[in-house]
Amino acid sequence: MENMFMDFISNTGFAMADYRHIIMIIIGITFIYLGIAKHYEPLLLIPIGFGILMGNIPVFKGLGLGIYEDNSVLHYLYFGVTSGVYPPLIFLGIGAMTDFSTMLARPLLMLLGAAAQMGIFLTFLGALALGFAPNEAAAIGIIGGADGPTAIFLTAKLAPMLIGPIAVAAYSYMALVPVIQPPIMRLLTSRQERLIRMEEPREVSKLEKIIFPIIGFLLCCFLAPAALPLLGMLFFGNLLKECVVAERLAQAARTSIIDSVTILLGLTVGASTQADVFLTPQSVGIFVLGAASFCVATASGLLFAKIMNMFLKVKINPLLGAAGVSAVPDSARVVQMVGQEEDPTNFLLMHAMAPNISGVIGSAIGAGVLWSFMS
Amino acid sequence: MENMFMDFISNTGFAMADYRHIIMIIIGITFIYLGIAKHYEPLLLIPIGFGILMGNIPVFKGLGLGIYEDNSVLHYLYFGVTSGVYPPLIFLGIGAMTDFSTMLARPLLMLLGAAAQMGIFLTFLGALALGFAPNEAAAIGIIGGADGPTAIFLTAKLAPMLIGPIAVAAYSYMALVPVIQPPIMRLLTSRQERLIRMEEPREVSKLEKIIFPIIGFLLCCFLAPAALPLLGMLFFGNLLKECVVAERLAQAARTSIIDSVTILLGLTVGASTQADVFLTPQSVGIFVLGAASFCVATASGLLFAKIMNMFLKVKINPLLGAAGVSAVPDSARVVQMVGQEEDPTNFLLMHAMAPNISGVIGSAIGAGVLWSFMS
Amino acid sequence: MENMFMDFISNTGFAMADYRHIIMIIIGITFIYLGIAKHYEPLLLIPIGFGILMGNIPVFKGLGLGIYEDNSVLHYLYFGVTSGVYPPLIFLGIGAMTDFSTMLARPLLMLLGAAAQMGIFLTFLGALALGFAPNEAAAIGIIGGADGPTAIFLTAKLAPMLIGPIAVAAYSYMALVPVIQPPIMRLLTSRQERLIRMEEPREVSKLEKIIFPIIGFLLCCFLAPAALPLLGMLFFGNLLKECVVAERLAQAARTSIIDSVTILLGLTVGASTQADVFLTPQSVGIFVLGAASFCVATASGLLFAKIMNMFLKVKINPLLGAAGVSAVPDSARVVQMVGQEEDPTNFLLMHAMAPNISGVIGSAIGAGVLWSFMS
Amino acid sequence: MTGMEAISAHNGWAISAIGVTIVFTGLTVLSLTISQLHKVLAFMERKKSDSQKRAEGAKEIDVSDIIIPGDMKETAREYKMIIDRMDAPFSLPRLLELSEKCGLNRPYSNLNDLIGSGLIEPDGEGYYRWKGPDNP
Amino acid sequence: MTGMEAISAHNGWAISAIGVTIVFTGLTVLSLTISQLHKVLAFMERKKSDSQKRAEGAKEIDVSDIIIPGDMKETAREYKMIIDRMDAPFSLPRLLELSEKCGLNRPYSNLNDLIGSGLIEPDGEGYYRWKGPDNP
Amino acid sequence: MTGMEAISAHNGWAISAIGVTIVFTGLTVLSLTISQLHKVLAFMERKKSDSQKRAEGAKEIDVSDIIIPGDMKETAREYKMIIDRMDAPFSLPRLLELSEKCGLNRPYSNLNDLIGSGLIEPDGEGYYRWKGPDNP
Ligand code: NA
Ligand code: NA
Ligand code: NA
Repeated sequence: MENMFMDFISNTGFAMADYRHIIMIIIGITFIYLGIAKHYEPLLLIPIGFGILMGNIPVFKGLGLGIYEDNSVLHYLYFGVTSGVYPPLIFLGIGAMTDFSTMLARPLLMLLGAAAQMGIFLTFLGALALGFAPNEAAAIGIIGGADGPTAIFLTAKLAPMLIGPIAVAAYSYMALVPVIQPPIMRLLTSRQERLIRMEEPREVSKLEKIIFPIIGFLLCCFLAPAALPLLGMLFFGNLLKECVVAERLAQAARTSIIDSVTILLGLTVGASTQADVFLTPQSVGIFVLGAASFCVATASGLLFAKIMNMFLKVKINPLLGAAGVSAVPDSARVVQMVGQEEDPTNFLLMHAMAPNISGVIGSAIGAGVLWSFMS
Repeated sequence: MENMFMDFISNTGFAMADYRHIIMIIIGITFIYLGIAKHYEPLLLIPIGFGILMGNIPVFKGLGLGIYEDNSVLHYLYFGVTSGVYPPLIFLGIGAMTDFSTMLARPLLMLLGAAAQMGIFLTFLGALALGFAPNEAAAIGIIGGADGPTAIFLTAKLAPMLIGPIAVAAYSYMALVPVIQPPIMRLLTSRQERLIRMEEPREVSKLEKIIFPIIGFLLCCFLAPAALPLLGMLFFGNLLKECVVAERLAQAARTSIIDSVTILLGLTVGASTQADVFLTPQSVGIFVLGAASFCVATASGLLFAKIMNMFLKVKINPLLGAAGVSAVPDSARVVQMVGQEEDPTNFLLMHAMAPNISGVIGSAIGAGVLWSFMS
Repeated sequence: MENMFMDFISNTGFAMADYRHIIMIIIGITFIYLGIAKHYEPLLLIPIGFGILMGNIPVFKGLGLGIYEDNSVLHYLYFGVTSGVYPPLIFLGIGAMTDFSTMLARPLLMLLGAAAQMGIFLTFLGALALGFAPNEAAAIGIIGGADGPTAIFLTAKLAPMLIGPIAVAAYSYMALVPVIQPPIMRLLTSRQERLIRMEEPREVSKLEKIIFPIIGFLLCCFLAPAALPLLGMLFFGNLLKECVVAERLAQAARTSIIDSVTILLGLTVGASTQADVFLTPQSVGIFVLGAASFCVATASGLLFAKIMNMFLKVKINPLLGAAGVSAVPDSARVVQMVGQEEDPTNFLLMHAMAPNISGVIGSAIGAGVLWSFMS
Repeated sequence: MTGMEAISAHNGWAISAIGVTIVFTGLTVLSLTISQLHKVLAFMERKKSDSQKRAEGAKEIDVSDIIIPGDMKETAREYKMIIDRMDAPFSLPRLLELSEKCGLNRPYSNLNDLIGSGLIEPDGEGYYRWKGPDNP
Repeated sequence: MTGMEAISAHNGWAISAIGVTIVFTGLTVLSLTISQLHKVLAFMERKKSDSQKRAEGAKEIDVSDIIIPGDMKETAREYKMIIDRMDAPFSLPRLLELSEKCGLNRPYSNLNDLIGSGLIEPDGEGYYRWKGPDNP
Repeated sequence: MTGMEAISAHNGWAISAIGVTIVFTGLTVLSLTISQLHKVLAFMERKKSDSQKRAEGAKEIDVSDIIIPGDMKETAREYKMIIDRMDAPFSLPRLLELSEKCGLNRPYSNLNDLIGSGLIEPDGEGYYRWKGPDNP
């Protein structure tokens, strides 16, 4: 009996934990703290943070507890991540929640959402240069898309072992958008530019809003078929929302479906950061590249807006370019905030939603392109 | 780089599309149009329509985009169809929404729901005569049941490759019930008959409503065990609804469960109509037989009601027979409409729900019988 | 044709049923009756009861109807039980519904929840003594934990063939808590003891409630890592609830997720009681041991409370010990009821929630320990 | 193979005949059972209330009592517990929200009952007060 | 392999160039399409209403009619059926609850419309009455 | 094999003893931790508010502020945006519906707060008006 007792003791977390578990648990608690106390993307940081705790309780192998063991509960739930099913379901819900009106009213602003995706490809090049394999480099590049589900989807398809670090990097930086973007925005724009006011957008008719998801889907997916799972669901959710007659389906998509999937995705992505696969030199590279890609993406959006202004009669406020990175809706809020620092009566939020949402479409297309080249 | 670019271009939908994709996309848009503009079964036509679009974006093989590729997101979601899991879950929700009171008050009207199932078996014979294999003929026959989940369930079990055409045919005709049924109804009934008024149904006690799903389940499934997955869930859902003490489960069944499954089922069934498996001579046969079966089913219900009237002292309005095809609740509404054409103060809707719902039970039994003979 | 007809008849339930099906159907109806008419755990007894009916319709093998046939709908839904996924999801919802305040206010009462788990281990010994294999004995022991999801989870991992009888035994006795516990409570306590009043608990701050699930999770799972799937989800759900900023996720966990899973778990656990695996001498043993374990657990809680009183200045009401078995919230209500028999102005319910909930944690730890020894 | 030949070869006639028969049998038997069910229930009800009248005098028993979950008293007790934690007078939407959070069943309907029965009363200024006994 | 060498070896430049091009092409084409869409719709609308004016005289047609599900009449009919089963005057929360149970769409919004259009009126004591025709 | 023999053979005694020990240890440690937790929190709170008092004078800080999501201002701004798109005076159920559609958090509770704080006021005829500043 004494033997069995010592055996049991040696299998507890207290006996098996080493410094790496402690580090990861501190990271997990930090995520939870940022989500709760700072309101940084709480719906994602809290599940991911708790998932990090669950994935880093030191457990013995063989019983089926760890997320990488075949018959564990976490493994079954993680299947929605590795199979790529969760991200499209989240896009379905996002589609059913998103109002594309502002974008439809000023389609020109969509180009800012395209420009900010430069971050993806420059990071991809940077990752290649740092010695990452092409599939890994593509997955790392997508961090610059500033769009969690897209990043997880592409990584699941191209480099499943990196899901943990890439998701954590992507969500960390998305949460830190209010910290990362403002200095770049102030640096690259003049006070005059930041003071530019945008015109009231025109009224968008119901019919336009119904037709848009169909046309948008066909155009984008004819051009980049590999964006089908993400954009198909996004536009389908939006059609459900706008057509009114399927309101109960839209309601399901934007409540029970997206909330349930968010819980499971956050938790398992967090748990996939088991210390031994997360605390590697690779992860350091991923975090450095991720930070760079957010900066590049922000700068690209801003600069492209300034270039557009050279050709436009009615100038646009270049701050809107920063919203092109997606990170919906945080980067749009940052635009609003930085704009109001100069002129408290200047409301940019609504206008910033246009590049913000087109940035989502842009990074899904970018992910599709990278995926089709890597397969 | 030029090579890669040409390569990419040749893999876009623009380069790969042929006339068949265009046809299917037009069909998909038509479904969406009918659902939104005409309110024909919008909760089903819109997801199926968009699914047709998603399934007919021309994609290259190998990446895992098409619904028939093993590791695609659509394939995983489609598993609920091929495994037969979605239709029973929809029946669970239908059970939790349906009030069987009118049927319990006038059980005689259930026979009309039986009569209308003749359409199933005559179509089965017709399909055999046209040269379809027996399992395919059975799946085609069930179109005459006018019940989407039942048709999809049986087809998934007997002839999975026909799910696309059969589901599209079934839902098309269900959507067109207001167009198909009225002429037949006017042709086969006299003005006198259409003017018949039904008695107020008796009050049904709570206890009866609670006991009914249990007795109904045991009787039907002892007689036709293969109807178990569908009828079990239907009656279970109804028990949850009627027993009051499990209201929160009934609520889940009739909202989040049925709505989520409807989205996934509609989308994947639509996507299963990939041009190469859908645009075949077989599909033409299926559509012709499907139309015939709806007409036969309607006529059978009407004529059986007239036969019943020969033996009844208090006559029933034979229009009610047309509601026996199921297509809940559209065919009941059609009965109401045609009845009110003759006498605007004659309310048949409530009475028509009895054959309407018993038609659902009838076609599930019919599906069970066909399934057990084909296996 | 005559042959086919006779064939069909011989495959109906009427021809295939024997006395065992009848017994099981009566048991199923009894469960439904107890749930509806007596309000004993209706959310579980009704699905399990109807599941018993569904599992005991006599069906022919080969078509894929029975829950133990590979391709049946019930089998697919049952996978959530055998894989162990459903119970943690239910714990997620319970966590998102439970207010740990009373427990945080009087942590001393948690020891009662520990004491009542003696039932688990004494039953385990009893089952070994009756000749059950160790893994079966462990699964039987957990009935004494009076916690449905925990019992189903452990049984799925250790002795999957016993899921039916063990779940039915566990839920039967949980439903019968208002019948089983009061005599034992009256026997083991004096009138003086039952009259003891508890102090108002102190106010618990929001911050405590947020920190508790994190600390609780780390402590319990470091000590008994095998409790991770259950306790991880329980505490995670509670964190979602308490942190406020993730309210919509907590809402999903406590409505659509838990309700959907409860339906599927109840139904399939019920259906797993197919007569041939349920009506065995083993099951008799399981029921006898289960009853014993509930009595032992109740007695242990009561007696431990009396022992604690020897050392405490401010005495606690020993009736609270009976709430330690879990069976949330029925056993806490029983405490309230028995207490009020002596003094109608004595409100014990809130205080009884503390041992009640800690009993859930206690049995999850116990399950973890047994699991890690049996693997 | 097509036409009548195909139908015969695959037992089409037999299958259809049996199918139609089974569907009709099923719904007919169900129809008959239902048509007798309420008579049986009414008979049992009568018998039960007869025997109870004899046993308990004139006290009437309503079956629906068995089925309706929780009586008003239980409901009142649950809501009183929540109301106690709110300021008085309290706001109805907040009570609804809290009762939903506490997982109480069908808060809309129950609150309506409580208001209908006078246990909760409006204070005339958009807020409400508990008017029932302190320990319902 | 690292640096420029690694990028070239894995076609990094080409992939990035194509990727950026495709993203820009996609959003530009979409942007152009959208900017033309409402003009096309407005044109069609004008043409349609012109031809209809010629056909039906001055009668105006509102496109939104095609899209909004069910007209008020259908809604009124459905709610009337439920109200008929309740006592008069009835309570609004209970009506909401019942209409949700019956699976009616968007009860809040619809009831609001009904009240707005005067079909349902408050009786001044917290309850409501049906004021519309008996068979809407 | 049955009886004591079976128990011994399968290490029953040892497993049970360890099991009971672990369960007790777990809940005891948890119980101790909890009982200290609020003391630690109170101590930290005191220390923090002391240092802040010294730094900022008498200005009081409430921890709960850190936890409650969004302040009233943010809420007011969001609802104002919706109200601006409605007719004035507006109907409360419709506002609720719209705010739910826009995905705002806990509309019931928030609206209640807004009414409570006087930002939204009834117009006396069943409708409501915005009474707050134009740019909250
Ligand atoms: Na982006
Ligand atoms: Na039918
Ligand atoms: Na327990």
